[in-house]
Amino acid sequence: MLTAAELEALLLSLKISSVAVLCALPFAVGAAALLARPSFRGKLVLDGLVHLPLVLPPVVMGYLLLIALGTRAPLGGWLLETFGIRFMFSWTGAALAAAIVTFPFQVRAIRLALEAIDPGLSAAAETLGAGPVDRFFTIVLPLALPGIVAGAITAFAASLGEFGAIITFVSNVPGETRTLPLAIYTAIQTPGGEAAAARLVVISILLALAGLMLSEILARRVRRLTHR
Amino acid sequence: MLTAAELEALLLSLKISSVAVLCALPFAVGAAALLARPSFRGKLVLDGLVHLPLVLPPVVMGYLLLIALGTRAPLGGWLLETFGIRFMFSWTGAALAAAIVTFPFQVRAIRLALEAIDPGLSAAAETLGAGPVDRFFTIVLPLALPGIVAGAITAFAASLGEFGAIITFVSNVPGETRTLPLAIYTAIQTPGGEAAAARLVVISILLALAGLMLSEILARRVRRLTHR
Amino acid sequence: MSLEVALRHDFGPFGLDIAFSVDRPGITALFGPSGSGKSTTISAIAGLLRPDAGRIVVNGRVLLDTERGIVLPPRRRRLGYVFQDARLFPHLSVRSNLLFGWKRAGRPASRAEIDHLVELLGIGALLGRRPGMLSGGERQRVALGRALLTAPEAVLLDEPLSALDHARKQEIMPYLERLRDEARMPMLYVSHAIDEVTRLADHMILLDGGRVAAAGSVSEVMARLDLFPLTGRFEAGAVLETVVGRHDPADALSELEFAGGSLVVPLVDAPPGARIRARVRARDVMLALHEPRDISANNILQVEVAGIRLDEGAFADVQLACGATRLVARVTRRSVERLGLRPGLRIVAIIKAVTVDRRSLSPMGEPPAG
Amino acid sequence: MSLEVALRHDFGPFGLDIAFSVDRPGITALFGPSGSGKSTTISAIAGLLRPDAGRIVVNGRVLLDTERGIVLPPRRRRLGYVFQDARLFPHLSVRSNLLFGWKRAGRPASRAEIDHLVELLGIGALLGRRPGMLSGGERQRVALGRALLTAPEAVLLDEPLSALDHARKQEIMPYLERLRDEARMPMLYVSHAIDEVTRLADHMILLDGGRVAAAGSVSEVMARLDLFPLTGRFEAGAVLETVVGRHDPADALSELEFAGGSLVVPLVDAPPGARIRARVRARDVMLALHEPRDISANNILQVEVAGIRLDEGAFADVQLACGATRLVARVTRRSVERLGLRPGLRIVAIIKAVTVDRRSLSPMGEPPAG
Amino acid sequence: RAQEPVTVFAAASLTDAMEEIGRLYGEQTGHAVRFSFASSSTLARQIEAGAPARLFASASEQWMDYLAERGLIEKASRTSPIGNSLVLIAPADSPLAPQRIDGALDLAALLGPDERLAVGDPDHVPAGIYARKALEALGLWEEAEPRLARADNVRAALALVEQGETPLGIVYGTDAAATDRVRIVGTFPVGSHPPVSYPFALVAGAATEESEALLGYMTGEQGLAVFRRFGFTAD
Ligand SMILES: Nc1ncnc2c1ncn2[C@@H]1O[C@H](COP(=O)(O)OP(=O)(O)OP(=O)(O)O)[C@@H](O)[C@H]1O
Ligand SMILES: Nc1ncnc2c1ncn2[C@@H]1O[C@H](COP(=O)(O)OP(=O)(O)OP(=O)(O)O)[C@@H](O)[C@H]1O
Ligand SMILES: [Mg+2]
Ligand SMILES: [Mg+2]
Repeated sequence: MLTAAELEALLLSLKISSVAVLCALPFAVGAAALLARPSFRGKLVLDGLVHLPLVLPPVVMGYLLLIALGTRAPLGGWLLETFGIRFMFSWTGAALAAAIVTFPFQVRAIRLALEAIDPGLSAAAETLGAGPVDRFFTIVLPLALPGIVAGAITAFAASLGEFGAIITFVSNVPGETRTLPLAIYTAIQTPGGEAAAARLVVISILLALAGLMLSEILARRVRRLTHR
Repeated sequence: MLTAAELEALLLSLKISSVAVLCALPFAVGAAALLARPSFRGKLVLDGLVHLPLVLPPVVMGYLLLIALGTRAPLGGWLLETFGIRFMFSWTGAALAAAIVTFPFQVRAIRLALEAIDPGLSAAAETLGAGPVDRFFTIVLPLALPGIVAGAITAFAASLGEFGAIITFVSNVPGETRTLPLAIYTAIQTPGGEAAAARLVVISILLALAGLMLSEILARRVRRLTHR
Repeated sequence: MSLEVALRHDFGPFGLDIAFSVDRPGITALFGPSGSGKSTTISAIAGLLRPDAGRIVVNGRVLLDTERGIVLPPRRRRLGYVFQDARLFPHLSVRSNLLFGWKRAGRPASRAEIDHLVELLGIGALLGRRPGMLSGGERQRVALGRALLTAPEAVLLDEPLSALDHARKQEIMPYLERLRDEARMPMLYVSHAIDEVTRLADHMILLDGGRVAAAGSVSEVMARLDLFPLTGRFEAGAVLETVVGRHDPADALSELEFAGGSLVVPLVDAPPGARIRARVRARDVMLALHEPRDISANNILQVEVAGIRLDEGAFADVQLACGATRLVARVTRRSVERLGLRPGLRIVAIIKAVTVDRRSLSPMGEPPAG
Repeated sequence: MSLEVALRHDFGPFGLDIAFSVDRPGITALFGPSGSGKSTTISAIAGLLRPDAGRIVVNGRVLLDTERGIVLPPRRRRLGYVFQDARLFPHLSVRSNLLFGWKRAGRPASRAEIDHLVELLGIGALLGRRPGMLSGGERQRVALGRALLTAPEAVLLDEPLSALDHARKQEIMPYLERLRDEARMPMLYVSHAIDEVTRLADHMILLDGGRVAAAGSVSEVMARLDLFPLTGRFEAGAVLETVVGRHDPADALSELEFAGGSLVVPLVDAPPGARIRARVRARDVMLALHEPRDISANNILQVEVAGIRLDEGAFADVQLACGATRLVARVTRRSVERLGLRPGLRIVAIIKAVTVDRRSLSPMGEPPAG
Repeated sequence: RAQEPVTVFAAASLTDAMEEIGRLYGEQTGHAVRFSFASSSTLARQIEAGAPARLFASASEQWMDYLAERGLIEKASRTSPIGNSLVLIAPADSPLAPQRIDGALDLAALLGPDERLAVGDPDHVPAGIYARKALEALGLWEEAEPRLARADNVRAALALVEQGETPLGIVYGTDAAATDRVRIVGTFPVGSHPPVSYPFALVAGAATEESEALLGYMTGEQGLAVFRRFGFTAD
């Protein structure tokens, strides 16, 4: 049913999106927790930073990543030398790009969820002997779970469609960084590639529908788990 | 401070994003209102349709628009002949592309807000003589206002950064469809254009920060207006 | 002026099957223990719940007739509904909340009527505020006004006071009394607090397990010994319909006259001749075979034992005829034996004036025209 | 076993300035009208509010001393806090809620102690449920258990019953009584409901406008006529410390002995010799110059008028000495004149057995060791 | 009508040269020119969808053929006035010596163990397609293919080399000339790939006086001089 190349792109997309969302999650929770506080110095800057990927075109984000994390760039070079982490031309780089571009979606959803939690519960936990970190993990985070799941799902969907940042940062390497959108793009840019593109679009749509269904089920289960 | 071309791109971006968000708003509210209902036939299909622009790369969305609304296409031709509406190559087309691509952001936020409204208030309005449409506009909508504003702001921010769908659908015409992201792209395409691109990126970032500040203020005011 | 209700509804373990009618203005209480079906009944009347079968007619207008397939939506029923939790619209000012139903009413109240209601409810100073800035009692008063301004043909109140604390309750009671006295339509008042019922209602419908256990005037129902388990042991007692007699400003006491005698109570804020409902709780009535002397109690009534019901435990309820009026005394079984009480015996009932305090008294308004 | 509190805090129009100490296990009530500063006090003790100045010492451990700059965070204070709204964690089962503080306690309770508490509170059947599936009364019982399992050195309860309706309140009271009787630490119980206070507390601290208006044993404070405006007119009365005497199962009556006499009341569920606190409301006490005959009341006590306080309106409060015990009767001023009551006069007090019902009685537990 | 600017769709790689020509043309004739720069494929598809372009300057003969097959260009106006060279580049600070580009070129050795060769995506980017043809002709394709860093467009490939992310890249001569952060290591021999050509044509139905005049200007001496100045070949 699927050609080898299509299957490859599909699996790669799933892998990259999953990794992107899961790795970004802790940071998104942290950023959201900070932003949910009433007010602090630098809040606007953080808010701006978090939203940047939404405002800047993905291509620019990809370009900025290239400048910051290329192997010749100070940061990228340091990562490569110290930890042997290499983002360039690898699927991990694609995941990083996807994670950054979809970061705002996660933060927004989690922040809303955190702000909706009754602060009285945290005070109650404090009288029961729980310190700030303890409270965050045992009370705040579980109660925010539905929001976290919703944010992760949006981010996952957006990751599946991410194109500009990935192609600019890590190029379009079949089997390594050629996700579904890149495969579709490649097909469209080729004269006579419409049919191939259409097949890939259909695959994307089916994937998205499956994801949505899954997310509805997941969200319902999480809600049942945390409430009532 | 700004060159004429930069100013042009900036103003165009603002115009296109504003129009995109405002025109999509009623549809987003409608879609969100439908999706907030417990369950109905075709809910999944609608949900899928709404999320499509998130999952598919913007380039594909632009391409689909091009196929559907080009002046040679049946629908586009009909619109042109019957109403004289021409999206191709014009800023209205860019706004349409931006509106469609950022539609999911609006719907998600509004849907969350709608689902959070106490159904008892609607029942109370019903006993006071208000019909379904009446209730929607006098009770449900005002109470959802904070969510609607939040969704509109996210969509506005995302519109500012929209690139793939616009360049694919309505091309890159200065003064007509060359928004900030397209201007950045054009600058990057020019050898030695990095400096110009960097200026444009900075303009984008400042714009985003201004937007965020405005949105925080707006959100606070709306919240004060509707609650407590 | 009538409200006819017949309903049948099945909730699995709980089934509702009731029929009653109200054909007078003023407050009729729908009283009963928790889970007896009060809210279900009122929701069905309002149209928020669709019963399995039933018929509801207000002033000859059929709101529901499942047999004939008539089901009016809530907004066409022209009923005022006051919810336990007020349900004011948080985004609208008090003024806009009040006028919400008014704007949508078929025959809206005039400006003067609005002003009168606002004054009656004492919410004039709140008009510009948001509901979030009101106290619980203020909220309920606004909710009441909002429902009344729809020019309803009947008003439904589902425990409008039960979410309020004691002080707030006391604060809102007088407004309900004033409304009741001015109302030109039936008000169905759901409550499981007997003091609210006896203070506010003329008539009551007693629900139990989804059935109507009794219906009639509050005094009748409250004096029925067999209903004590439902009307509440400790609070139960007789409700006397009285007329204000002489005031004694020096001692700050008033005399309330009723068919068969009179009652001295702390000064009542009503002119002589005013009709007042007085609740005399069974636990506050002491019995003696002869008139005692030099006793602090101000009320010593000649009564005849009309009936005795031995309750479980130490208790016995003694029904007393005081002329045409019925009283109830709750005493120990030991006393019944010791005094040799039996139906027909003529004895005296001793009632302290201080036990008939303001909470037990409520004005009754004009006698119904019929 | 001690809790010393001295607090000063300024809220603009409202200022708190209090000092008190509790040096006994069992329940001490913090009683006062709405806005008198009860919640502010308890929040400051728990550490959820930081007062302008103050010193709080529990068992010699300084929790707060603004002068010396000591401010322990709430989690290090080792106090159990029961909130008015329970505040159970909705995502955790009842079991996990209970064990939340236990896991974090310095010297946690043993399994056996946990089981005992679970049984005491009657929440064994609920352990697997989520808080969302509990009734209001069940929630408060779980919240109570949760606070107690932190092995606190004192327990703070901020109106734990005020959000519950009457039936739920009655349901939870016995659990609080049992806890009080087993408690080995002071429990500070905030309430503005006098019946809760008299039923549960041995001692009370009366707050008014941010100041301590009175402090002492409940019987003392409740019998003080000058405090009636604060303790509540209608519900005020004396609280008698009694010992259960003879039971009469046939008549379902019991005798309660106190210093100066005895009281017949409906059968008490406690063995002879058990200590019981009985509230005799002033409004339920009738006075007579001579002992009446053939009267239904079971209690006729020889008393001496100790004081008379003419209240506003029709009322007068008469303090009575019955041996070493004080009683209060609320009568009309007219009766005071009519009977010629004056301090020193020897008269009789007549009290119906049925007025001292179960709601007015509560076990007192062991006499304090001191 | 006269003031209505002529709209030109031009491949993104022609951006700076085209803008200069447009400026000169405007100065000399008073007629404004309006450009839209994007990838040749995007522009071709937009023309197919009815975009009101008058003149199409493509970087790819393939996409011009695509339009020609559909009768969307004035076939008679089609011309390929300028060309470009294909060069192998390295970052400016690369120690690499100039290479002769022929079948003996040891790409693997030049790239090192795990570095890549930056090119426009050979699947669709014109510069990449030329690079593929050249590598195939030289017998280097098999070896090079798994080592490619396929960029979205030739400028992105250039950026990879500029950044030093790849030690080598294949771009047009014009791109290499425009930046001093890369060095030309060698030029692909003319015979190794089809000539790099930029087909220009009037869009079907746009054979008006103004657009013909603009095309004439572009392909005339003045236009070609500008292209040459930006490094294009024109004879
Ligand atoms: N939606 C429902 N589904 C199933 N059972 C219901 C539903 N609503 C009410 N019931 C049941 O119907 C019975 C009557 O409920 P209702 O709310 O009418 O009682 P009520 O008299 O208003 O009690 P309360 O004084 O506690 O408000 C209860 O046993 C309740 O559990
Ligand atoms: N955060 C605050 N800011 C300003 N004033 C406050 C604040 N919290 C409480 N107050 C005021 O302090 C006074 C005492 O409040 P507190 O809540 O301690 O009273 P309370 O005795 O618990 O009353 P209640 O019985 O109504 O709970 C009130 O007048 C209240 O308005
Ligand atoms: Mg109910
Ligand atoms: Mg309080």
